[in-house]
Amino acid sequence: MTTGIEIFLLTFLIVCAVAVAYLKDLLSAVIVFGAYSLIMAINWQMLGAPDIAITEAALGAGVTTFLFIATISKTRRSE
Amino acid sequence: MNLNYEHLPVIIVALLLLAAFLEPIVYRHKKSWAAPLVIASMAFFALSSLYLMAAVNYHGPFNYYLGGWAPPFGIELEIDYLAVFLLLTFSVIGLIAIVYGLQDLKHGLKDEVLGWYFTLYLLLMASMAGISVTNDLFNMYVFVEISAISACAIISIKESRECIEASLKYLILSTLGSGCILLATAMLYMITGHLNIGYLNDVLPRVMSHYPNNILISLGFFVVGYGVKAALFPLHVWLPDAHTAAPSPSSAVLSGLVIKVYAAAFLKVFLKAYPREIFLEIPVMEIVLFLSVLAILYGSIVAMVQEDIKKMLAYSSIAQIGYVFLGFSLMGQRAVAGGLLHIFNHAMMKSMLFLAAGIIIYSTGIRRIRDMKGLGVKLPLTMGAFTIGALSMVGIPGTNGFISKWQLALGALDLGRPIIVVVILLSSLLNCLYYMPIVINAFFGVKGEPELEIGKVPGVMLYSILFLGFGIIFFGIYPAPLLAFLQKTVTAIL
Amino acid sequence: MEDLLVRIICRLVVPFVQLYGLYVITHGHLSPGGGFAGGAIVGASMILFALAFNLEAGSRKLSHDISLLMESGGAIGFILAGFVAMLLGQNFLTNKAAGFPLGVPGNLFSSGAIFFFSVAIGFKVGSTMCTLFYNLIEGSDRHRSSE
Amino acid sequence: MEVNSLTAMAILVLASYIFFYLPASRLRGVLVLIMLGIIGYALVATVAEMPTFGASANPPHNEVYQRYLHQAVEDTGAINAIAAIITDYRAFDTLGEVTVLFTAIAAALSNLKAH
Repeated sequence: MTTGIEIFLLTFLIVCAVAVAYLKDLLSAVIVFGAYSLIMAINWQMLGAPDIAITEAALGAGVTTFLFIATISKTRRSE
Repeated sequence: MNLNYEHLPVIIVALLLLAAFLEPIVYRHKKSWAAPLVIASMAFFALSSLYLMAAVNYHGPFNYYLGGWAPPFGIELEIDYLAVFLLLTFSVIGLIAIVYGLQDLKHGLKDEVLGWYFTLYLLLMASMAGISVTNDLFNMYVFVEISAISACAIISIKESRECIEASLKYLILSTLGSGCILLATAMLYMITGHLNIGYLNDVLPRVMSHYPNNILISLGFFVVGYGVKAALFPLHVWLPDAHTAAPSPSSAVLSGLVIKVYAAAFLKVFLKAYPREIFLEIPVMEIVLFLSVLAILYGSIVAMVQEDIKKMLAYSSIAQIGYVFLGFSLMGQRAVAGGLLHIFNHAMMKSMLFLAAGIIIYSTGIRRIRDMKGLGVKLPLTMGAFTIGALSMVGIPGTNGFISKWQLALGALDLGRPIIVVVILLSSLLNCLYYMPIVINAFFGVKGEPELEIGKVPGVMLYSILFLGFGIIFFGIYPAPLLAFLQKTVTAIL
Repeated sequence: MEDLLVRIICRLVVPFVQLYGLYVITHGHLSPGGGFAGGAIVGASMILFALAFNLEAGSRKLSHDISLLMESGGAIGFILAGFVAMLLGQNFLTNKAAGFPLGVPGNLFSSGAIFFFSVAIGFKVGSTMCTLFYNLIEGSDRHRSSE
Repeated sequence: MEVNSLTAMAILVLASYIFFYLPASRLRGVLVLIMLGIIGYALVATVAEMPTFGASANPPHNEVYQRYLHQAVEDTGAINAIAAIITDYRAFDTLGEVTVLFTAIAAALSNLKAH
């Protein structure tokens, strides 16, 4: 069943998700969102879905962050 | 080699996608070939839909297994009467709108964006064809997603502020709708283990007593998801802005076809995937019926006070999609046939009206209804076609709008709901109140202002709306074959 | 960005990232991964390169025309492979029954069309990421210079 | 859930939807909270009812699952069953996903070029 590490990861996931919504500085929000994706990837791996884990790590933590940063560079940094 | 007509539906989708992928390359290297490529693909789509309709009408519906994997394992396309009916509607109206659009878009769009517009248009058409033929819920979701993104993009492609605002609003709401659809699909998979619509229909009655909440919530999510996308009454907020701001051919396609495809997907999911017993226990359809009645009244009333002609047409679309949902949610034979017929008829009428409004805007720059006095003398053919469309919207006998309203009213009477007939009559009266002043002003209004500059109307634009006007009259006078076909469609669904 | 350390590290890391991306793409049918994940990794490596150096250096490695061509090409290849099965008398996107050689399971060149599909998807996804990033950054550069 | 509670819920949700047109105020905030509470309750009720996570008697563990796990190598030659599913059994979906990406690119580029 649920082990300590899983509880820790899930708690951290929720904290990240809430933080993304609350942060006023968009650049920090993007970085926190990257962390969220990374933890999500670890979660996928622990649930036995390595394919999704790799894709989540590459897309969620990597490319999405880059694209968000590029978008922020075109617009304003704060909300 | 063994290429018979059974491969045609997948060839349609694949070739439209192929043309869409080729379009950016072609536009970059050989600009003059881009427009013929779009027209050729759309013409192929229209011709093969016509052929498919004939084939299905003659040989009966058939299924197609993608990758050769039979249903529970792979994806299945089901080409039944409903699918070919939808394919034909989408392809013909789509072809006419893009033929019209070639002129209008050169005028309204930047040169470098035109190639991307063609790409997005073809993707939109491919996704609509996909939604019509697929028999797999997840596959349907994938196509819904494609059509949502491409529909947003063909709104925002025009260089103006309100386009961006409108399409952003549309994008947010439509993504919400996609999310609801995905969640509902996942819930159904969770409790049945199938994604194929036929298998769902088999398994759901068995698991209904185990998971009542799942089924209930998935129904709710499907109503909200497809309701947002089809602009069902309380979820319509994005529609007026989006359909007003878009370029005219986009408005015609969005209002005439794109909201209908979601209504058709709603029909597929609710009447084909869910077993009938569920609606006896859970009155979801009653709620949808109530909402569609509200939509009809609300759309008609708000359309009356609009000043911008495209905005008026957009609000009128909200009322008209209400008719479609009204027919579907009554769940009677004739009512569903009426709803389906209204998909076809309204696609013709509304595309024609939007394209006519596009001609008016193209040649005179007038958008406000008040300024249209005396326009009938300057643009006789355009305003004549507009008049036909307006009469059809009101539901004057002899136009196709009358036939579908008549079918809906008869369908409501079959089920013993005379109050629906009152609503339809009331709405026709309201339609009359806001369409007729335009027509009367245009032909008999006294010109108060200085002379207008009337630009030359390109022939292609005029011919396309005249063709649609001819179609409206034709199907108003001779609806028998279409009604017979719809009878078969409905018997197969219900 | 003009940072020597970042540049050197980037120059060292990018080839390995790309190699890993290609590995993930080509071994999609043998190990976790596949076209989507591998393509994203390759695309991310290109973005990393453009971030560490500058846009010109990035677009020298992968010009706009090529990227557009790859993007459409990947998707077109996917559809054409589906049509091949149809020409061989089977349904669209058929693999085994259409006579694609399955090979020995476990070998790199096995499982017929799946290998080809993975590569096509990888091309498509990788170039998509690059194109999107370049265009976003490019637009902002133009925007800034006009101000 | 009972039929009456569904109808009541739908009416409540619709009513609060109409109140969204009110200007931002305390009343609207309370209505939003009530609506979110209802939706949250419904979702929690659904999740509570779902089959146990990972149990072998779950509905998705049917003949499709059996076939995918046990015959994938024979059917497609791919050792990775997931690759077999996404690029062979359900390859049409993958074509759709690729198209979604292409659509996103087309949408983004057309917007960037237009403005």
